[in-house]
Amino acid sequence: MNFGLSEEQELLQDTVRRFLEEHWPAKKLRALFDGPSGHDADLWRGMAELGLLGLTVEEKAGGAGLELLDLALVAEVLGSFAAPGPFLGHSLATLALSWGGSEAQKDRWLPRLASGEALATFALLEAGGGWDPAEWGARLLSAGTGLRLSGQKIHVPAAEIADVFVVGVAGGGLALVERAGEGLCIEAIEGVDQTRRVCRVAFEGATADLLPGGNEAAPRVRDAGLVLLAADAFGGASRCVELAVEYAKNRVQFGVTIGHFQAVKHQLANMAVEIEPARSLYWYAAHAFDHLPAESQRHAALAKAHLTDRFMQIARDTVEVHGGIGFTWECDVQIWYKRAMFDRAFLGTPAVHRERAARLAGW
Amino acid sequence: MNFGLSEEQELLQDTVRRFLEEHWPAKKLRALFDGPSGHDADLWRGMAELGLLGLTVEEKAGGAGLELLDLALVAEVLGSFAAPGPFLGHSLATLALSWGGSEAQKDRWLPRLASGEALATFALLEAGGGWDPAEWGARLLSAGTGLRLSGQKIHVPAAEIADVFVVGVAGGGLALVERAGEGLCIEAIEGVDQTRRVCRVAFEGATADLLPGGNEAAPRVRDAGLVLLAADAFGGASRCVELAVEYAKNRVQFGVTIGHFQAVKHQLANMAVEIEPARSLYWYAAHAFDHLPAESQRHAALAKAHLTDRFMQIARDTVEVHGGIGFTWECDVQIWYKRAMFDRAFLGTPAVHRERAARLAGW
Amino acid sequence: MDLRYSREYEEYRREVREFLKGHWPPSGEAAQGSQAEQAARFRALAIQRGYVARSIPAAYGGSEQPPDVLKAVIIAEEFGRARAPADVRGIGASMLVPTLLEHGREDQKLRFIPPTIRGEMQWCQGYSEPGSGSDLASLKTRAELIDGEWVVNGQKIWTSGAQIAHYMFCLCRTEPGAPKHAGISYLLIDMKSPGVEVRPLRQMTGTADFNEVFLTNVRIPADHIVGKRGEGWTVSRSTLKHERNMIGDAAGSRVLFEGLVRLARETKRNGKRAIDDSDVRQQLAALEGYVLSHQYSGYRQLTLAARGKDAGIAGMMNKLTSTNIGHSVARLALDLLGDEGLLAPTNEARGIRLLPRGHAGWITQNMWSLGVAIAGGSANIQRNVIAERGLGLPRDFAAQREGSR
Amino acid sequence: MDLRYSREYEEYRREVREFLKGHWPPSGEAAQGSQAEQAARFRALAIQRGYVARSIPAAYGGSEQPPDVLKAVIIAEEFGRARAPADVRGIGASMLVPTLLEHGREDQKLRFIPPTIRGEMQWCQGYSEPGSGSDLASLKTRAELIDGEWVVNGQKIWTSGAQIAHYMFCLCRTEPGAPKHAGISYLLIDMKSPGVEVRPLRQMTGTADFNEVFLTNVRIPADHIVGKRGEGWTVSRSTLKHERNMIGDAAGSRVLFEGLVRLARETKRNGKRAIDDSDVRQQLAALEGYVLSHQYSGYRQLTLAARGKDAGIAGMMNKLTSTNIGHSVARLALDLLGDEGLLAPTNEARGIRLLPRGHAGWITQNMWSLGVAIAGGSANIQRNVIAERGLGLPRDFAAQREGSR
Repeated sequence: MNFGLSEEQELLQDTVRRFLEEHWPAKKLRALFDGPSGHDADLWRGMAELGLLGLTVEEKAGGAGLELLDLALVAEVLGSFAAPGPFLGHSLATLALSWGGSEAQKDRWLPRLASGEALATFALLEAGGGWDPAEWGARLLSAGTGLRLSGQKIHVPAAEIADVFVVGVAGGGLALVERAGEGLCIEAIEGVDQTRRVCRVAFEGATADLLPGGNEAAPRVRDAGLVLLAADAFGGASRCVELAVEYAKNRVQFGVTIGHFQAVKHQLANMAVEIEPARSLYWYAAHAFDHLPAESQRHAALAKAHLTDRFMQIARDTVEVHGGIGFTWECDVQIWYKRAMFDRAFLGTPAVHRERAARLAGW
Repeated sequence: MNFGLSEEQELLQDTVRRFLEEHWPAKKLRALFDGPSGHDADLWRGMAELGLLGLTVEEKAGGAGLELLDLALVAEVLGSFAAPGPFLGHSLATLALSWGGSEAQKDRWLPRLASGEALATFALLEAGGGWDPAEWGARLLSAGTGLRLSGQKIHVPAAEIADVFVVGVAGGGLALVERAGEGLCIEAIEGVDQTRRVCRVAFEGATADLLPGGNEAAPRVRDAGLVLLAADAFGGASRCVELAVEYAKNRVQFGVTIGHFQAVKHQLANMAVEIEPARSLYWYAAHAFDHLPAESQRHAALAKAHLTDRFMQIARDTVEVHGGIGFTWECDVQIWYKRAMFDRAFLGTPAVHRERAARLAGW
Repeated sequence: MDLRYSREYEEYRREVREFLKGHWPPSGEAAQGSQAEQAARFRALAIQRGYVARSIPAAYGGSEQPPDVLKAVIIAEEFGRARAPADVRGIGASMLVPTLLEHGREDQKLRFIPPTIRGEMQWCQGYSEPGSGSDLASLKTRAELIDGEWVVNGQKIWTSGAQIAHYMFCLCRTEPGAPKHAGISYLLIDMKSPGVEVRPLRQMTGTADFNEVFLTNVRIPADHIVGKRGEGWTVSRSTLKHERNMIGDAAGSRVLFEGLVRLARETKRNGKRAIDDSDVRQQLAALEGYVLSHQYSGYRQLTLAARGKDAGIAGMMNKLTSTNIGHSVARLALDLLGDEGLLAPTNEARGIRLLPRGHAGWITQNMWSLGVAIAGGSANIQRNVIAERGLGLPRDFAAQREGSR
Repeated sequence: MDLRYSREYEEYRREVREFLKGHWPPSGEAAQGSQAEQAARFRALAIQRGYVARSIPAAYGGSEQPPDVLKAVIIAEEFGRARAPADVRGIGASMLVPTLLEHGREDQKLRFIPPTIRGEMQWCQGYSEPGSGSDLASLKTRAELIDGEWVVNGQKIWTSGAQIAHYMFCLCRTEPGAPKHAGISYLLIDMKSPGVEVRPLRQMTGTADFNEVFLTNVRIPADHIVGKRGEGWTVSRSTLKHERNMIGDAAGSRVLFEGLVRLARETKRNGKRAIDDSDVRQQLAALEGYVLSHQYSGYRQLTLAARGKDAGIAGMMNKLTSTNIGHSVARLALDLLGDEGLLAPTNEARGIRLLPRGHAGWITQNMWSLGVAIAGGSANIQRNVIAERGLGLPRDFAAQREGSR
C-alpha cells in the first residue's frame, strides 16, 4: 500500500509552484482581478509550455498521458496561487474529448488543446436547471448535412476567449461547437469570482458536432470537475491558513503580535485542523476516479462537498483574523474568499452532493 | 408594553431560591442522586408548604390561581438546583385535571394535589410510539359500571410514589387511574437522570375514570410540559455556566487560575451568550401559553427545542472546563449533564419539535 | 408580564398620532419652502411638544423630557409610520451629543449641540487607524499645540460619512511622554480645514461605504478639545458603548430571518422547494430559536431600562448574538442560493442591516455579515468584555502587561 | 499512489498467513497447558520469525527487525484475523518499553523489557495528579532519597489498570529547590510495595475504568530511576506523544461512524426511518467527509512513516480530529435515539473507542466522547501544540511566565 505521491508527482507540484512564484506574483494577480478580462495570456502560454494543458492527453496527441490525480495536484497549486482563467473549463473539455470524442474529433482538437494553440471550455448549466446530464435541455437538430444546436447555457467559464465549446445536450450527450461558426451569442455575467469569469452563452442554431461517446463521458467529466474543484479548494484554503498565520505573526495589537493571543492561536489551529487532513480526501477521490470505479462517483461528491465547505469557512475565518483590513477590496484575502464561493457553488453546492453521496451509499 | 416579571414573580423566584439554598444543599442532592428512590419527602413537603404544588390550581381548591409563567419560573429555579422528584409530573397531571376534569374529579383531587396530600403523575409515552395524543394506544373498555384501562406506558416519572395517574388513551383523551386500584404493574426503568426517575407502568384492566375534557386538555398539557422543560433547561444551563466560571476562577494550572487563559475565557463567554438571551424565549413561550393562543403551540415547541439543545451543549462544555474531574461520578456537574439529557429527550427531541414548529409556521 | 402597552401609553400614542395627523405631511403655510426647510419647521414643533431631542436640555435646543423608554419607542413607531422627521440619526446625535453633554464645556454645548440635533451639522468619527483596530488606544495620530492651535497629523480609517461631514470628533495623541491611555485627547476637527483629505475605502463587496481620512498639518483652534488634555480615552468610552448597542439591533435580525424564510420558499433543493427539505426546515427552526431569543431579550432589556434597571450581562451580548445570527443566515442563504451563489454582490451601498434585494443581494449580505462581525470591536474583544465584565474573570495577560486600558 | 500492497508485501502476507495456519490455534503438543502458556509459547515462536516485538533488540527479547510500517500493518491485520496473540498491548509495551530503550540503563532494559513484551509484566502510568491536569509539570508527588531508597509520598489519578499492574512508571518531584520542569524524576514503583493503595475512580458513566493511587512512604530501590535525577520531564515526553497517537486512531472513528449509520437505519424520525430524513442524511454525509479525511490522512501518515519522513503538522492533529468526530457522532446519535436518550448508559467497562452495544450503548458513547476529549491532554492543549509547534506561532503568555515547559 502506498498512499503518497510519487517523486514525479512531487516534482510536478514543485515545478508548478516555482513557475507561479516567478510568473504569478501578487501584483499580477491583483491587476487581473481588477482588470477587464480575467485572462492572462502570458501565464496561459507559460502553463502550456510546462505541459499542464495536455497533462491527461494521450502521448500520441502531444500530451503526457497522466491521470486525474496529476491534474488535481496541479489544480491544488493553481488554487493556492488563485491562478486565474480557463484551466478548469479547458481541462474538462479536453477530458470530454478524450473520453467521448471520435478519432477524427480527437485528431483535430487534442493536439491543439494540449499545446495551448486552441482553448476549450464547457457549457453545462441552464437557467433554472442543474449540472447533471439528466437536467440538460439544449437541443440538437439535423440541418442538411450537419447538426444545429439551440439552447442557452449559463456560468460558462472563459467563454469569451474559448475556441471550442463542449456543450451538454438534451438526453445527456455532449456536442462540440466551434466559436468560428455562426449562432453563438456570448454575454458576460457579473460573477463573484473575478479570477474565473463566466458568461451566458446562447446557441441559436449553432453548427454542432456530436461526441459519439458523449453520454458515457458526461458523468465522468462532471466527476472530474468535482475532484478538480476539491483540489482547488484545498490549495486555496491552505493558502488562506498561511495568510492568516503570517498576518498573526506580524500584526501588533496591545503591544504584541496578535499570534500571542490564545483566542487567535486556537482559531488558527482550528482552521488548520479543518483543512489539513482533507488533503488526503481529494487525493483519494482522484485515485478512486483513476482506479477504483466503484467508489469514484461517491468520493468525488464527498470530496467536493467537504473541501469546498471547509474552504468557504476558512476564507471567512481568514478575513476575521485580518480584521477590518481583511474586509477591504485592497486586501488580497477577498480574492480567495470569492474563489471559495465559486468552488462551493460551481457544479453544485455541498448539500446537493451530500444528498447524491447518501443515495450512492444506499442510505 | 412590559416584558418583565412582576414584583410578585421576582419574589416567588427569590423565595424558592432561598428555600432551596437552605433545604437542598449539595450534600442532599448528592445523597438522593446516589440513593435508591430519587425522592426526598422533606423537600416535597417543604415545596407543598410554600404553595408550589398548587400554584396553578384555582383558589377555591386551595391553590394560588396563577399562570403557567409562574409555574415555569419555579421550574427554572428547581432546574438550577437540580431539585429532584415529581414536580414535573405532578404539575402536568394537576393541569390536566384543572383543564379536563369534571367538577367531581376536580373536587376530589385538586385540593389534595395542591396541598401535597396526594401526588399525581402522568403517563403518555408508549414503546415505539410518541408523546403526541394521536400516537397513544392504551385502551379504555367498559366493565360493569366503570371503565378499565389496558396498555403499557414507559418513562412515567415518579410512578413508584404517585397516588394518581393521568394517562393518555387511544383517541387522544385522558383517563384517571388511582394507584389504590387493581391492575397496575410498575417497574423501574434504569434512566439516565437519577433526579427524575422513570418507570414502565402496565395497566392491566386497571379501574379508570375518563376526564371529560381530556381531548382538549391533552395537547395543552403537552405544551405546558414543553415550557416547563425549557424553563428547567434554562435554570440548569445557567447553573452550569456558574459552576464553570467558579471552577475557572479557582483551578490553578501553569501558575495561574485557568480563568486567565483566553481560550477558557472565550469558551465561558460563548456558553453565557448561548443561554442568557434564551431566558426571554421561555418567558415568552409561557406568556404566549397564557395569553396568546395563536402563538402558543409553536413557541412551546421552539422554546423546548432551543433551550434543551443549549443546555446539553453547555453541560458538555462545563464538563470540559472541569477537565478530568468533571468526568467523575463524584463531581456534581454530571448531575446537570444527565438532567440535560432528560430535558432534551423527554416529551420529544429538539428535531421533532423543530419539525412541528416548521409545520405550524406553514413552512 | 404584559406585552400590550398600558392605558397611559396607549393614550400617549393617540396624542402622538393626532399631532402627526395635524402636522405631517405639512400643508398650507407649513408646506412652503424646500424639503429641508419643511423638515426643520416640523422638527422645531416636535421639539416643543417633547417628541424629538427628548433627552437634550432645552438650553441646547432639546425638549428636555424625563427619560421614558416606552414613550421613545412609541414615538419612533408612530413617526416611522408617518414617515415624519424624527430624531436626527447618525453618529453626531448618537455619539457626539451625549459625549458633549457629559464632558463638554458650556460654550461647546451651545455651539455644537443645537445644529447637530436639528440635522444641520453632520459628524464623522475619527477613532480607528490602520495600525490600531481592536487595540484602539495604540493610535498614533498626533496633535501638538503650536501658537495657540492644535496641529494634527495622522491617518484615520473606517470613517463613514467623511465626505459629507462638517466636523469629525477625533482621538489624537497629545502627550507623547504619557502612558498609552493617558496621552490621548478628544478633538473636534472642521472637515473643511486645509490638510484634511478624504479617500473612499472600497470593501470586498465592491462599494465604498467607508473612507480613509488623511490629516496633514491640520490646524484647529486650541479650544476644540472636549475634556482635558490626556483625558480623551475616558471621554470616548461612553460613546463606544452606544455604538455597540446600535449595531446589535434585534429587529434587524428578525427582518433578515424572515427574508431567509422567503428565500427558502423561492429556491429549490434536490428538485423540490427548499423549504420542504427537512435539513432546511431544521436549520431554519434552529436559527429561529436564536432570533426569537435575541428579539425577546431586547424587549426585556427595554423593560429593564424603562424601570431604570441595568440589563447586566444581557446588554453585553447583543452585538455578538447579532453577528452570530448574521453568520448563520449568511451560511444558510449561500446554501439556498445554489448556482446563484456564483453571482457578484449587488452594488447596494450601506449594506449593513439592510434586507437583501434580489438573490444576489444575499451575496452582499454574506459579505456584510463578515464586515459587521469585524466592525465596532471584533468578536474576540466582545468575548473578552463578556468574560471580564460580565462573568468576572481575570483580565488578559496582554492587558495586564499594559497596565490599564 | 497505489492503494494495493506491492508484490513484495503480498508475498510477505502469504508468508504470515502460512505461519499462522501452522501455529494458531495451537494443536498437538503446542495446545497443552493453560491459555497463557499456549500464548507464551506461540509468541516466542512469532518473535523468532520476526512478527512480534519487531522494534525490540534481540538482546531484550525482541525480534529486532528493520522498521517497516507496511509489514507491521500486514502483521496486525493477519494476526487480528486469526485472533492470534500479537504484540502485547497496553501502556507497558507502548510507553514504558520505548522510554527504557531510549533512556534506560542496560540492567533496567534487561530486567524489565523481556517480561513486558512477553505480556508477563503489566504496567500502569503515574503522571496525572488531582492538582495537575493540563499542567502536568506542576505535579506534587515527592520522592526523597533516604538510606539508599526513594521514599515516595503523593497521589496519582486517572491510573488505568492500577489494580492489575505489577509496576507503575511514575513522575515524582525529587529536587524541591529546582525550577518546575527540572525537579522531576522518572521512577519505577513496584505496586506490591507497602504504602501503595489503589482506589477505583468512578466516572459519570457509572463504571470505574480508572483509579486513584495513593502513595504513602512507599520505599523503592535507589536504582529504580530512569534517566538522571531531575530529567524525568524529558524522559517522559516521547511517551506522551505515543499516547496521543494511540487515542487518535482513525479506524476507531470509521467503526463508530458505521455504527451511527446503522443507528440511523434502525431509528425513526417524524414517522419515517431516520436515514430517509434529509437532515439526517446531510449530517451523516458531512460527518463522513471528516471521517474519510481522518482515515486517509492516517494512510498518508503511514506511508510517510514507511518512507522515513515526518508527518509534520498532520501528525499533531489526529487526536483533535478524532475527538471532534466523536463529539459530532455523540450529538447526532443522541438525536437519533429519540426517547431512548432517556436511558442510563450501559455498564460496559472500557468504553473508549468500543463500538456501542445496543442503543443505550450510545449514551455511554456520548459520555466517553467527552472523556476522550479530556484524556491525554485537553483539546485546548492540543490546539496550543498545533499553533505553536505546527504553525510556528509564539508561546503562551502563561508558558512564557513560567520559563520552559
